[in-house]
Amino acid sequence: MSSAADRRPATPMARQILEHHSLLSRARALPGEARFVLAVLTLGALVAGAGIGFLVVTGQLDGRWYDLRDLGNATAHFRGWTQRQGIHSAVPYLVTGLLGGIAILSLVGGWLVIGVWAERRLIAKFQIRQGPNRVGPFGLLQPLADAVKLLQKEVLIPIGADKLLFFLPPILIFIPAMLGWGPVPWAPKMSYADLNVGVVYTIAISSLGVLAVFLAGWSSNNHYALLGAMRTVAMMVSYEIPISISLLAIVLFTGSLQLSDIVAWQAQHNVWMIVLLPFGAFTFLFASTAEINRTPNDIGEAESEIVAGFHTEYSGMKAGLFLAVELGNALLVGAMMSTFFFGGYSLFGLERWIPGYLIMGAKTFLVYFGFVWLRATLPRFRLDQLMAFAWKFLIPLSIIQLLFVAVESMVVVQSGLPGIVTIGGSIIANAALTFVGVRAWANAIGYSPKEMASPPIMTNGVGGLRAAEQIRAAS
Amino acid sequence: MESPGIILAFWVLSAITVAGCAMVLVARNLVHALVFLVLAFLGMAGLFLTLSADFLAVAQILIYAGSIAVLMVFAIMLTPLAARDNANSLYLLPALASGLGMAAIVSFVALVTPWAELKGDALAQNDPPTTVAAIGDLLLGRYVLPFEVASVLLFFALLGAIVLVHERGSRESQ
Amino acid sequence: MPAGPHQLDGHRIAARLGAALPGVVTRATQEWVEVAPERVQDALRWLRDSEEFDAAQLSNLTAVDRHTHFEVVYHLQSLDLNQQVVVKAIVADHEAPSLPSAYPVYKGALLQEREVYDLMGIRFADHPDMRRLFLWEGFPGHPLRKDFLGIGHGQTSGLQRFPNEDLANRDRMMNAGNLTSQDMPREAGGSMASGGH
Amino acid sequence: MTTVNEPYVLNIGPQHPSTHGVFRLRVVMDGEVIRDLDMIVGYLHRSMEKLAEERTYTQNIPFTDRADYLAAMSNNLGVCLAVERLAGVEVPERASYLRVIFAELQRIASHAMANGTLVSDAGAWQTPLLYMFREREKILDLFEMTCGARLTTNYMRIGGVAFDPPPEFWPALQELLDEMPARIDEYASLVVDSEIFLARTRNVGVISAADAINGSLVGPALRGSGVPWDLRKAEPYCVYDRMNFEVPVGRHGDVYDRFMVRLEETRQSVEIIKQAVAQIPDGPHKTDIPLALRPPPGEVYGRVEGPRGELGFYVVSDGTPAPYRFHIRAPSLINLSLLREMAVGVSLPDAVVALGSLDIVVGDIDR
Repeated sequence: MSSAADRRPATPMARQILEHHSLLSRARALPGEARFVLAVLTLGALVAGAGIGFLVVTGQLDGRWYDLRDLGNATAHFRGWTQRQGIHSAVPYLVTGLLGGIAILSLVGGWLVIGVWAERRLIAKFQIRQGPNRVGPFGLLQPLADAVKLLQKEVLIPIGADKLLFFLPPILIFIPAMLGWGPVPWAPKMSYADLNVGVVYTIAISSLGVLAVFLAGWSSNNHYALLGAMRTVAMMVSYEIPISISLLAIVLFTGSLQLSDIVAWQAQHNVWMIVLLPFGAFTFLFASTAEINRTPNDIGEAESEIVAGFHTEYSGMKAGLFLAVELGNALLVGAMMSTFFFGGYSLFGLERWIPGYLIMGAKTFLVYFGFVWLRATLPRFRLDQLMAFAWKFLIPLSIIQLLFVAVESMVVVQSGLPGIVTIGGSIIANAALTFVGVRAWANAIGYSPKEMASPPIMTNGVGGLRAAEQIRAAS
Repeated sequence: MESPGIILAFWVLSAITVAGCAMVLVARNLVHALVFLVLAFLGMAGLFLTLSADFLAVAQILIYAGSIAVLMVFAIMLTPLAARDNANSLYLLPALASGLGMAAIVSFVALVTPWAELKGDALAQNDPPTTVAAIGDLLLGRYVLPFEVASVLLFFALLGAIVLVHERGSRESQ
Repeated sequence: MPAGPHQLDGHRIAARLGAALPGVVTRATQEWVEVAPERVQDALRWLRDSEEFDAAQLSNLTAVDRHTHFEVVYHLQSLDLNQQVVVKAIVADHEAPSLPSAYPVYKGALLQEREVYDLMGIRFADHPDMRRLFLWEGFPGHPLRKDFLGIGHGQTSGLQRFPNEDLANRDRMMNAGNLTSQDMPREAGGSMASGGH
Repeated sequence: MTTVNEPYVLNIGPQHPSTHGVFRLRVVMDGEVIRDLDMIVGYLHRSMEKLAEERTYTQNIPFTDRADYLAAMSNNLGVCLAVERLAGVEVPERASYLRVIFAELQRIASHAMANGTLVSDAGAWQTPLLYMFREREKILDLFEMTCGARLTTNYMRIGGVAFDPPPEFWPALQELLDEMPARIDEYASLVVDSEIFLARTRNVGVISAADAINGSLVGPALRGSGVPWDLRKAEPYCVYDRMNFEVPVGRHGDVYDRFMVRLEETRQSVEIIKQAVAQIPDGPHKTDIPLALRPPPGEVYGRVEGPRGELGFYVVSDGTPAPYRFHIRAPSLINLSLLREMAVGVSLPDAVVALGSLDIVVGDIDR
């Protein structure tokens, strides 16, 4: 893969940067006592892990308050304890509510920090760079340094801006980004608000961000911002439809709008929705990238065209909030994606031993990694291409898929046949739709990428217009 | 089981909604008016929540705060030569009169209608009420005809919009 | 020989051009053909459309200030025949020079003529967009003119004499291998030669 | 039912991510569609042509580095060839080969930059750019090895080149040449096979062959339109007549073709360098010329095929050590002649990509 020349830094400065934070060199630099302590700590951690693992496997933890595979246990025990103590029932509600709120905020905040770092490091790796590696070990403190930097920067307000509305959007856009985490099921009984209308709630919350984006673009009194806002609004409105339809297909299968039910259905049937509904998963992923303004659909803040789109005029922590929300939304979509399509906290029975939230977190980060990958690789669509893709391709095919699923779900629920037959049949039918139908539809609307790519003609001659015509005629 | 918190929330949300609506009337700036309208919509969604109509609340956010507001955004953006500020209204008095009339009618209906309230044991049994299924049953059962009529009406509105746009587009291309 | 490898003889072009458009050619040399300034467009159009010269592309357009007049130089080339034609037009009026634009013949003249206008001050008639290109509107003067920031006492800009150059000893000067940079006295106070170290 | 559209003015630049320098487009837009376009340049104008009239010919070589700072070698070569022809200076053969090697290395570096920024303009988040920078970096290392500078090399001299490459230059060059074809395939698989890139660049910024010739387009922009015009073939300078290479020409004249032409030219450049390395003779690397070179009165238009196309130097001598007139025919500037035709009537993203495909260098435009 990489030759020796690849690894050899070109200049002494590069060499210095590379070697500055090498883990090996740091370990070598440690004194003997520190190395001993480190070894003991590692050993202790291994032993403790093995002990906990034993307790979990033998089922001795089940239902205890310290059974941390599911924080719902702890809450239930706390509620029971307060009841026995005769404390008013409002207190545990308030306490658990507050704790949950703080948990979501800190979780999202922590993830943002990790997400910023991970995105920068990953993209650096994709781009054969080093990435941030100066602040803290492996550059881990870089996001904090960035946040501090943003906080102390001056917040500029353009003279022509609408002061009130210029102030609102960073806050307005932050609220739905936080609210969206409400119904995410982290483990069987572990979600902040397991709404019975969770799917609709998710869509509703995601549609609120549009308004903040529009206000940001409009109030900045800047053409770039306005263009970005209009693009984003048009795109979000278009892409909410395929998202809704693809989620509707899931709802038809599971028969519930509750996110925990959707996960439970996937766990119960041992099938992930991405296998059952590959086209739905693609639609959701693609439309989500449009909703959250990420490559290849980041036309709302297309850097090479409209500078930074709707948040061109924002500076300091306001811009920081926009960036944080963008990243938080990517993580939220990762969580939604893993809930809807990757079986949520379930992992084919392994959730018995591994805490659900760890599985969920791993899946979320995998999807997030996918977003980073896309961002590092793909160019950007044009607005009209994106709109055409939504209206001519995703929406019709989603509706066709919905018709398929309507029939399949009837069969699954009412035929009484074993699941392997009905669900297996559905998988085959949907896969056929995805791989045959998509191609047929693409042909029908006249899309043929292979014909578009054509290498240049190689010639040895020299000439002008006449030679050009000859070459074109000959090829 | 009306806890004081719910009652407090109800009044606060009502105040927000009413204030939002009033500001829509007062605001001289179209976009400001839009923001207050969205605030009123959100307050209304909150009211639905306090009344245990969670599906309705979510639908309110999805349709009104999400889609209708965006539609208005488009309307504002695409209005040619729309200045930032509203002009002085010529119809202040008629508008006030008709608005008060509407408010009177709505209040009258709300007061007179014999609401099918759940009380006592019935309320206790239906906790939490599953509104989604109930709404679905009602829409596709008892009220199927109005529902379908509304769908057809919306469908024709959609067709009409397409026809209008299409005609213009084809004329341009000729 | 300073002429390019595929550059056509000016006399030959002059003969043909003169035959086709009488009175256009005013002078011709080995390297270029000089045309009457008011008929530049005709000459260029004829050269572009002629079978023999097929000067399809305006390769370069620039101007030279000759103190009393301007020379506008057109380097035309035929891609198919792989040959180059050099056309010059003399603009006699040094104070308010003006010339027909080549833009109706060659679209490629658009920015080159603007550049010449900006730096030399030659106005091109029927140019669609005769504005300054590099300098801002209202910049005083046209900097590539020889009299821009004119040097007094009858001198002109341009290095007439290389500083520290031993004019008396021409042989030594042109003797290859004798002149390396070490030979040049560095400490010759503020000379231009030491500027390039 | 009519709608009144309000056109508005958008200032793209002078500082904008896709203008590649201090370059400003004043665009009248109707929604997303460009209705009129005016380019405003000169933010980097240093009046090199005036400065040149006060310097000797050798002192003028560093100016050309700064003109097109992404292709310093090619610019050096162009001015040296022009002045050599004017003064009748003979160049040793080894120097000619070295010039070919360095000019082609510069072409690879410059095309890497051009294609990378084009893909960035199309929205890729810098990845292709940085991949292409990897090889550019190695080429700049080679430059640094040879003449101590990476960007503004000032390497060519009238009568040869400044230095003979050090011994460690040749193995490093060989290593680069060996890995280069695989690297180019890597770019191709990263970018060319991407359907998004195809959708963004196909049938965008189309220029017909006739328009391209009439509009004085040169270089990859001209060849992308299908015209097989390459000065290395048409008017071989240095030792290009001994090299065996092909000229790529595009099929449609769109952005994609210009991109592909550059990519293929990179391959051909590698081939040329391989041949030059195989053929290079021993001998002196420069002829000594007087520092105060006095070419006989006369004029010359010397041109080379730079990475951006025909790079001309129109030099008028009056027999003094300084040129009487020193004009640089800048391909970046003249390629912009057709920008208005390309950009008016298309949407903003297309215009950005079309501008990127012309591969402008603001230093070259303004000089």
